[in-house]
Amino acid sequence: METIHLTGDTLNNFATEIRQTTGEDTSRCYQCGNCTAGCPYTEFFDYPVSQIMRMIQTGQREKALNSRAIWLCATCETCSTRCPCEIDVADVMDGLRNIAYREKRFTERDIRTFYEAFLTSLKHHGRIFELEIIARYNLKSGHLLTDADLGPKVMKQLHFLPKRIKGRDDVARIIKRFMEKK
Amino acid sequence: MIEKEYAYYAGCSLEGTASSYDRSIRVILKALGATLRETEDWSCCGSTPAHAMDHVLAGALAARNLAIVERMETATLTTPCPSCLSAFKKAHAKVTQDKAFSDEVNQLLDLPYKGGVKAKSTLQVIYEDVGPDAVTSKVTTVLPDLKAACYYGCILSRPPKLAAFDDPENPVSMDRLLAACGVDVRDFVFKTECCGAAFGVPKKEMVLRLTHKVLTMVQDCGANCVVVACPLCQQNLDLRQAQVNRAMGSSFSIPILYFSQVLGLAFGFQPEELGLDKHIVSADALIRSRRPKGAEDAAPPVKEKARKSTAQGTAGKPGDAPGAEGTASAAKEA
Amino acid sequence: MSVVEGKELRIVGFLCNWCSYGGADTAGVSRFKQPTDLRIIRVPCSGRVDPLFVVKALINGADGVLVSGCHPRDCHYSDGNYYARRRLEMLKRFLPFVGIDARRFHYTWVSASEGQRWQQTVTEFTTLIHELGPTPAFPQDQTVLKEVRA
Amino acid sequence: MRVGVFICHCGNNIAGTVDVARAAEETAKLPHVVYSTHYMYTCSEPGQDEIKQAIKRENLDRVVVAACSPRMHELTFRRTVEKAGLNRYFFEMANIREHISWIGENKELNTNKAIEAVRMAVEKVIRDKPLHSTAFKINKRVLVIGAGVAGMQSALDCADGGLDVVLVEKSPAIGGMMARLDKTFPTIDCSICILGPKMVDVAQHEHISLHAYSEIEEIKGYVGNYQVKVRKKTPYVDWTKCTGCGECMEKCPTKNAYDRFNFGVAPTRAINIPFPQAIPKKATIDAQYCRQIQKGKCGVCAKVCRANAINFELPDQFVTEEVGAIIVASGYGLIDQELLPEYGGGRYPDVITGIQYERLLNASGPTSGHIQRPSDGTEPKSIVFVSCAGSRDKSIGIPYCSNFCCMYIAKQAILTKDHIPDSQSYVFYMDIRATGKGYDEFTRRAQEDYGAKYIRGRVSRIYPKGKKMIVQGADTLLGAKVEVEADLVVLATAATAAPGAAALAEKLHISYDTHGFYVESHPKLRPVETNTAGVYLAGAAQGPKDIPASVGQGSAAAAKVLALFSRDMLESDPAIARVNQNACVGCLKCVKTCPFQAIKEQELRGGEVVASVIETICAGCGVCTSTCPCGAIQLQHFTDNQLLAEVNSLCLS
Repeated sequence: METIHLTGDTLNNFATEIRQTTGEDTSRCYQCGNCTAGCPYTEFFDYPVSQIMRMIQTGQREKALNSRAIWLCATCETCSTRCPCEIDVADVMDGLRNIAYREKRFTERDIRTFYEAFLTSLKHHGRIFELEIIARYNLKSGHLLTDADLGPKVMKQLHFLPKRIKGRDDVARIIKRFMEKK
Repeated sequence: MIEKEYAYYAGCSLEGTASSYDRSIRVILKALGATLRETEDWSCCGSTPAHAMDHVLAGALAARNLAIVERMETATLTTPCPSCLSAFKKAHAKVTQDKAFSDEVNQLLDLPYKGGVKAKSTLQVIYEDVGPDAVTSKVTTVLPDLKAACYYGCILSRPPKLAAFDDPENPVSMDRLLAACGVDVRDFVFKTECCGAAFGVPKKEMVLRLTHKVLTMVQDCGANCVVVACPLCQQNLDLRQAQVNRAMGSSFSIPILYFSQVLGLAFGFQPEELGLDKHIVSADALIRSRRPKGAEDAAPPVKEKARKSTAQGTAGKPGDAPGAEGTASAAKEA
Repeated sequence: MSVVEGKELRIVGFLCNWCSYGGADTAGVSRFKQPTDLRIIRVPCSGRVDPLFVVKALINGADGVLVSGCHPRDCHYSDGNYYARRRLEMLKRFLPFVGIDARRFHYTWVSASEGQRWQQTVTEFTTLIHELGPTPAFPQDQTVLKEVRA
Repeated sequence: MRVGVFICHCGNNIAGTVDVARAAEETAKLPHVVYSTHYMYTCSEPGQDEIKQAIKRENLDRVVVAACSPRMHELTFRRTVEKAGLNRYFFEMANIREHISWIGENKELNTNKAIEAVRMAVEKVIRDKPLHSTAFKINKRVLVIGAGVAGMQSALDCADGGLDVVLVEKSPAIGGMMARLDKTFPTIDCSICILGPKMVDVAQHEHISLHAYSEIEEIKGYVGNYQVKVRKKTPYVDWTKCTGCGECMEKCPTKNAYDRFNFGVAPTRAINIPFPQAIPKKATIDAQYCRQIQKGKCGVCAKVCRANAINFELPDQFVTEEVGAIIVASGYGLIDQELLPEYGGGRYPDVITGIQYERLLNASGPTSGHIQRPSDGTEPKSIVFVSCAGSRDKSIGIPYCSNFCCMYIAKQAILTKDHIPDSQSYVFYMDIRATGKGYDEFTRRAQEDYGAKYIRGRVSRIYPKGKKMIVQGADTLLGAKVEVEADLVVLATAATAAPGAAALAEKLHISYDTHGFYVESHPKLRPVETNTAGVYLAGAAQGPKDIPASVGQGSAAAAKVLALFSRDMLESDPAIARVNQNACVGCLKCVKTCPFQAIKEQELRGGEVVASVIETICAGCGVCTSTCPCGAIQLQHFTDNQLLAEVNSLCLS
């Protein structure tokens, strides 16, 4: 295992960055592990939430942003609800995702593909069109048969034609402005 | 009874896989005397993918809708979908508390959001504005075979400061509304445990395992159906139940109903008026025994009637199915 | 000598010995940083604060006056702070009549253990006074004021 | 007038952010100041000598010290100037440490502020008048509030020292929390075996008069002379007749009364004697549950009582006690499980609190010392202890550590193994706080000799599954989520201030912190004193503490009272109100506003009515001075002239 060097000017930079992104003060975390204990996703994570918080406290930026855990978090708010230190842990995880997104670090390719299919659908129609998302996702991810086993009854519930709203241009503009700003 | 007007935001899911939620909500709110005004030309709230990407973008996508509602001059926005609700509440909180955030969001919008909209889940509207007593007064039909586990999902009452509704660990609003309809509500301990949320498509194996846990606990508490208030929960539990069984070697056959559908049945509406025919795991067997309120247990003709009308319903002729009046007249005959 | 021009304004604080003066001590012991504008006058009880002291301070050049005592019901002298509250509330309503912006006067309750609350109180009040700026000069010919000033 | 100014560096505490040399230089120019200097540690012996010498050398008649808070050293320097021949009130302190050097970062601004602080002090000191104390007699009786282990220790120490003690306990029996414990850490002594003899001593001591089932109604007076009104709550039983036979308890048909002594872990009767060793061993009726009192029919206890002691009409009674000092040992409380919804919030019978478990372990408890699950009475094999259940939890407003839980959990884990050898205990902890003598070794024994499995992490959730309770926690050392299937879960619920602590503090005029714990005079150097003269603290009322610390404080408070009472006379504080009878117009507004009824009307020889201050009663608040329309009544040392001079020194320059 590598030795982590804790000396240096950058020790606190990551915590500051997270504070700026989310408004959350991670120095309040005393590492009780409550978030890890309550998280329904811990079993799927590469690092439990409390260790992600620890990485922020000790400036382990690379490790945290390249973790799979930040993508597998579903923002179910269990951690934020029960944190004895009143840290909005789910918001911290979201902040990490935001940074990872900006820096194009995607350790969970399928989730990224799904999110992008979602946002594409949103951009095109102003609303979400479930069948299109699945179709796009299947094509992009290469998992062509995802949910094909759900059967005809489910498929029947999905609209085959997307609903387009008048304001879809508004929505597209929102996304366009956002992209230009970045 | 309330005479109240709400701006209504159905949300994308309720136009697709969760259309039955939309239908049943509209039916019961009308019965309870609430007026829903459509949020004109609403767009997607942004949901999980948007806030994963960027908080400002997510805020803008949600705030576009809030700005529309603001112009409708209806104080309260209601949406049945907890995910949309959460997006609205987060956007509203940040816009009203953080000036810099508000500026950034409004720079992306054509129509700025000033922060004047209060968002409530439709469950909260029915629980708080209508109340269990008013619900009881509308009940015409009892559902003797239903043993319900109320499953609230993860974000309806959490985090408590944002949700500002019900108890974050042991929410009771749905339990009480169902109890007000005379339904046998079980003590279910996984009320707020996460089902896997939006990961159904990209991380199916994860969702199947979480869903399996939830369904196991449902079975443990002696319930024979799950009552939900979230389209995503319904989707993961109902749509994917067969996948769960295949992947985990289980053999669940547990109908997943929206609370609005149960209320609708209790108010005397027919299953297909409430979209119950859309569900994958059929609830027919559980609701077959429903009968008019006040009728004796051993009143066979009513039971016969009820059974018949259900049979008609499932036969796929919604037009022929007797409506609320049908049940009511059955009650008179009895 | 007076305040350091451009950096500070003149803020006078009357603090009761048992609670708020102790709270300010606690804030100091805890090294809770605060703006330096405030000058503290120790009184045994907030009930000792004569509204005239406040008016005199404001007329004679203070830009803000802060009075702080024990929390209601927790007064070292039983109910001295109730007398204070009644008088100071009246004072707050009276100030506009002598041409003083009532926001320049604030009274509050801070206990000896509430160092953080004291820090917050001082910081917020100082910020407010800086937003209001220096007290405008009073016209010299007002006889009422002359009497008060004397 | 010749004023000397002494500016203290306090090492670097002041000199670090205040230019003390410049301050001395500037203040030397102030009117009346003839000497100004700065010194490393003014409070040190050479520092005080420097003041004394300067007074003589420079012929000073007033002294200002600019240093720390007067709450810290005002008395020190008053004595110094007195030793040099000045009246002790010819002295003022400027607080340039707590209020300046420690809170401001800019040295220029701090220095300027320090100079102004000195200028204010100079303006005040030149208006100081010489004041002289008068002596008054002390009533050498002491009131002890609370008969837990701390209060009993105080009472016994005072009584052994020859003082008359009035001991007031709000529950029907003395002993407090300690009487409920089974064993004590780190020795595993039987709690009641070591406490019982003390309880008997208290009951039998010739110098202690006990008011059990009583509360403080009202307190008047001041150090040396307090009048305390005690409410003796009605037990609906004439205790002078009750023999404590327990017949009534056996026959009482109400079997579901809440058992306050056992913290509700099992029900009790509406009339009961809390525990076998109870002192006084008298029956009390819980009116809330009594059928006779609530519904007017029953009266079974009255029928079976051979002593004829039951009296449903017995009212509360009041007695007034006169004492000279008060020791407050009113103990602590515990949070309700309702605050912990993620642990079930009290809905699950097999999730209990540490004190409830203590009663299950106790041979005189409801299960006679057999550990049984409350739900079904079976013997648990897998027991989970959850530390910090509510403690160190900002989200419920309890950021502090409850002090003794780590230790009692270790003890309970050890006792569990003794009771049920084939059991397995699990302890979820965040940190093990075992700093007392022999404490850490004790927690090691729990793990090494008794096999308790310590898991470093907090528990997120507890829920039932079948007959088991699932405890969902984390092992942060493993970096993993862990689950334990438990038969019984014991929560170390957070210690809080005792119910009613704030109301009692208000009667005593002592301060309490945000959490309701009483505030000591100085956190290090005056730990059992309060800011109210004659009122002392002992035990967990001041903050959660364990038995040895409570006993230590009980004795310390007693020592303080014995020292106070070692004199026959006390000196009064002369900084009280004084009436200028020539200026008084006799409106007597001051009589109405005085919180202490310390002002009376007096008729002068000419027939004029004026106000007059009763010196022994006046507490020196100054409310009268602010009330007086003609400035006739002045609080000495804080006169209108002095305070206005301070204001003017700030504003008119």
